[in-house]
Amino acid sequence: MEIKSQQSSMNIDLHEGRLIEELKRSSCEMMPEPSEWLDEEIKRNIIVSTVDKLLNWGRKTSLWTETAFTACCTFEFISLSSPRFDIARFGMEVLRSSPRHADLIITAGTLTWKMAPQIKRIYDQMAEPKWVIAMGSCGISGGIFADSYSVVPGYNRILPVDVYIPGCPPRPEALMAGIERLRKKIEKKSFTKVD
Amino acid sequence: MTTTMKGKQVFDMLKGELASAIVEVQDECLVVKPAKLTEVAGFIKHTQGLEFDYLSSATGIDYPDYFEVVYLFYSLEKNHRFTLRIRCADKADPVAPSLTCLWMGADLQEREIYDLLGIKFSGHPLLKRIFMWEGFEGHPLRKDFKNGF
Amino acid sequence: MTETLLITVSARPETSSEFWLHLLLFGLGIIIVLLTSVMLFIWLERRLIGRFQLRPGPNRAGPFGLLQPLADVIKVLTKEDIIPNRADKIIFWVAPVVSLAPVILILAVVPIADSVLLADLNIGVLYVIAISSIVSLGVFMAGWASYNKYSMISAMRSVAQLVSYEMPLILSMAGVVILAGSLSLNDIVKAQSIPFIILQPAGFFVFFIASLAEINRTPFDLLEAESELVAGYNIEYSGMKFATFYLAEYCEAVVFSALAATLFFGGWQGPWLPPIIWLLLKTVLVFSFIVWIRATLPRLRIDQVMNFAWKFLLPLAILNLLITGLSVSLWPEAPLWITGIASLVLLVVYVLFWSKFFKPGGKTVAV
Amino acid sequence: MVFKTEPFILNLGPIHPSTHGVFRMRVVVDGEVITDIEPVFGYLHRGIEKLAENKTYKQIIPLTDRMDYVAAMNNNLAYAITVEKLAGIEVPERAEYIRVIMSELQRIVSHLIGIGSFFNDMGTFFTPFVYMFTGKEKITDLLEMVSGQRLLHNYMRFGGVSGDLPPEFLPALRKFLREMPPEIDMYDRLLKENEIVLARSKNVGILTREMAINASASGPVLRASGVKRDMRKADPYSVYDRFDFDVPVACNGDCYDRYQVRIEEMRQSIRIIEQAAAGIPEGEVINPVPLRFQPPAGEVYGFIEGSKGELGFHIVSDGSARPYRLHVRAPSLINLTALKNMLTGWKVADVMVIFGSIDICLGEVDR
Repeated sequence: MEIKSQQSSMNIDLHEGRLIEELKRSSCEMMPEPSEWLDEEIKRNIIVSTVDKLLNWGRKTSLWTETAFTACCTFEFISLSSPRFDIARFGMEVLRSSPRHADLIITAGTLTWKMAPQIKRIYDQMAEPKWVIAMGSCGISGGIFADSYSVVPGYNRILPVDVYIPGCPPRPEALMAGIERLRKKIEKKSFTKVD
Repeated sequence: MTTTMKGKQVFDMLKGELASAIVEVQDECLVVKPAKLTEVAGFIKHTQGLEFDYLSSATGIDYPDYFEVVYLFYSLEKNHRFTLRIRCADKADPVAPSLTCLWMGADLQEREIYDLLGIKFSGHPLLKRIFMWEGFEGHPLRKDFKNGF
Repeated sequence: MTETLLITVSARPETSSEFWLHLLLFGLGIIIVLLTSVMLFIWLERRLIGRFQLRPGPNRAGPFGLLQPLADVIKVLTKEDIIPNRADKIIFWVAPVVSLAPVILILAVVPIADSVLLADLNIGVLYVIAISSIVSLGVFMAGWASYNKYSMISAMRSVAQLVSYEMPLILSMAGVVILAGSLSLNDIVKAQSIPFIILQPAGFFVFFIASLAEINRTPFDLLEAESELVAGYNIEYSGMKFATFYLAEYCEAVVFSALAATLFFGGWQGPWLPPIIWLLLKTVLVFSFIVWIRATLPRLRIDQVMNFAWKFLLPLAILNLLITGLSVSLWPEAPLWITGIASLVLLVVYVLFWSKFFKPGGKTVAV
Repeated sequence: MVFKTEPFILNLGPIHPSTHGVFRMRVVVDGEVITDIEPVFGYLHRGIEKLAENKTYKQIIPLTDRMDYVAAMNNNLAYAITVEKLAGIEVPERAEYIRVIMSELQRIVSHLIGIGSFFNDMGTFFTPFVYMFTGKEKITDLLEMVSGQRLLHNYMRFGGVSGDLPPEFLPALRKFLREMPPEIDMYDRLLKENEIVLARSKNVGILTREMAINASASGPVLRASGVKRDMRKADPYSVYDRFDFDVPVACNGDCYDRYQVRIEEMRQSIRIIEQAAAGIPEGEVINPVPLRFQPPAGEVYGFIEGSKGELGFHIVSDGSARPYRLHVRAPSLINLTALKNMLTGWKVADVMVIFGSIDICLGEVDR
């Protein structure tokens, strides 16, 4: 009847520890940004078809955010969804807690190594197409915690980040500008052509 | 206004064997032998006139020669505070008694000290790492731990 | 023009070929109209909730943000479709269909004008009850097949909730059936010279609450309990299958609003405007009320939900049925308002009595 | 027939909509009833205490901001008070008043967010949360006016505050003081008599007086259990002894009481701000410390009554420009000690409510 919780939880902890160490070893390099952002020059030459336009319009208009918030920046994101800044106007008030339903992961806050496998798992569980916004200094480079023993220096060690928003924490206006940049980026993507 | 109990005052109330458990009487605190901590703490918790029923905080400090654990007690009734210290001279394998049998509030704080400083608390119900993951090498708050990724 | 077409198509079919044509066109019509209007209702809900939360709601996609649901649909349909490795694949596939199809089927017996309906079943109410409980089966299949603990809990809750709330739902509908003297929804609408909400306030009360539980809306949205079960039964669904669930959920809300309008608000009846507009308006009214509740109330706990069904709703439904039955059988020529007043008095006394009895009150904070 | 059930481990978090950040609970459930729970910490452990050992005293102020990120001013104040105690720095009168105003404003913010997310956890669809956030934004404006930052203010300095109040601050504060009390009453009215809120929070998650003291709970959690202890009264720091305010105490120690204590504390904070704004003297706002600030060697424990409880800093100085050891007595962490005792025996849905009513901030729990 009784699960031997202490013993089994120790096993879970050990397993988790191994995962963390593994991820820590494998993520010494920064991940490059997704390619279509880099070679903008090439993209400009592709004629975007009507189907692309429609798809991209749908995708950029309904960005559902995954509630994977870690630290301080969360409150600036919530401020953005509160009536004063009101992200709902752009159809983004839908916060999905299940990664399967989400399109966008806003990494609001410091990422620690203990948290990193979880965030990576959430990102892996999200259905394509998906985007990542690194919000705040901690999300970009670790911020003032960069030289700490337990902090991941930037989300780009484990996730391919699309848009970076500086600030500690960024103001809601800055976040909105970042989201606007992401929407522009989505517009440029072509789905009908494979390169 | 919370008054701070003087170390001398409390020392005078300790009798016999307990008095011999005291290593040093400082102005506002008593330094106790690690082995006798639970007895002294139990004494100041239950004795009339002291009644330190609230364990506010427990802090571990890594000094060059020894580890020190500082306990801060309050008495909600009498509104005074007092500090107890223990010193673990064995820097390789520091062990201290756990206060969880007297105060539940010591639970997480002792786990924190164990995780970050590596002081083992004998008698703690679930002594394992709290902030760092299992398999993390070293104890971050020790002075010989090198910070950084 | 639409109206005439509808009437030609739906006038009681005599020959076999007419019957098939009617079935095909009307069935197609229902599906198209329902699925598109559900998008409108999604928009309405988001705008209304926005208003309740002191903000405009989605307003950038298209005029007044009307195209917002369309954007959602485009996006969701083109998303990757994930099937978890350890899921029960066949059931995982079938579940969304099982939960969407019955919802659409319910509309077959809801009249949109006098005798304009897909099938004028003489057991209409029975049909609605039978079909609507299949939806929970779909939810259970989804929750069970997903191989996820949250969805599993959600599935268990769904069945418990279904079993409990089916009872008061049926009993509250029985009151309407007694008054109308028919099980056919068309006849029920025609019997409402006075809307039944006036004659059956207690019945409507029970029906509305029980249908809130049936369609899993706040305060009974335990299946999707965002703050506990993350996303409930559809946690592992993505892409088109998730869209089907999402659609099914809203279709259910719309269909039950239409049902409430039909059973208690006089359906398509109304002066001046065409009947379908009246039905739509009444549906929107009920739906808005559901949205209002969603924007305001917290969620109940599972045991409280059960207690509420068995200890509060069921006795009330039975009492209401008793009063209605007695008034109809003992004093058939009595004016109808007597039933209405009796039902109202019952509702008020009952609610007051129980709220006194169940008061979880206590001391306030002393300064 | 006897049903055999099997317990299973349900993992809540670290990313879960209602764990207020990245907290993880391993819950052993039997059906829906919780038989065992093990909290897992450390998903936001940023090593602030270690980082502080390599920074000068002044450089640590921004680090303290990021501990309890909804109450940055309070953290600043606690740290500044501790260092002032260590180095024996006098604080000008005006700065003390400004500190009190800021600290109390921040307490209101923290409580608003705490209450808002408490109702979110209970299952309301963001509406109370959004209302609380409109109130919070007003205070954010005020704090931004003096510090230039919206969330992490970094305003307090050793010997005072970083800058004087701008001339438009006091009129804006008075306007806020006029607007806020009716708003607090509105929140209270909105939710105090809601039957579902009562049913979900009354007598749920009781923390007895003995347990609260034994588990070193502090702040509203302790006061809701019937212990009248507030560091502002028990051991007044800054200029709190000049103000007239009450310490709200409740007796049951359930979730509802914790919520009510917070509401009442907001009213008391308004009272304190009113008195402080009326009595604020003219003069210097900072008693500058030398650029190369080296406090004398020694050990000091400084504390304030933070919004979550007794927030203490334990600093060991070896006479250099950097602290030898800095330890934070984090009320959020210590309030969680009794979590297991509070949760065992309740249902999955209650986990969120009880956990939400403790109102922790993960930045402070893990530091």
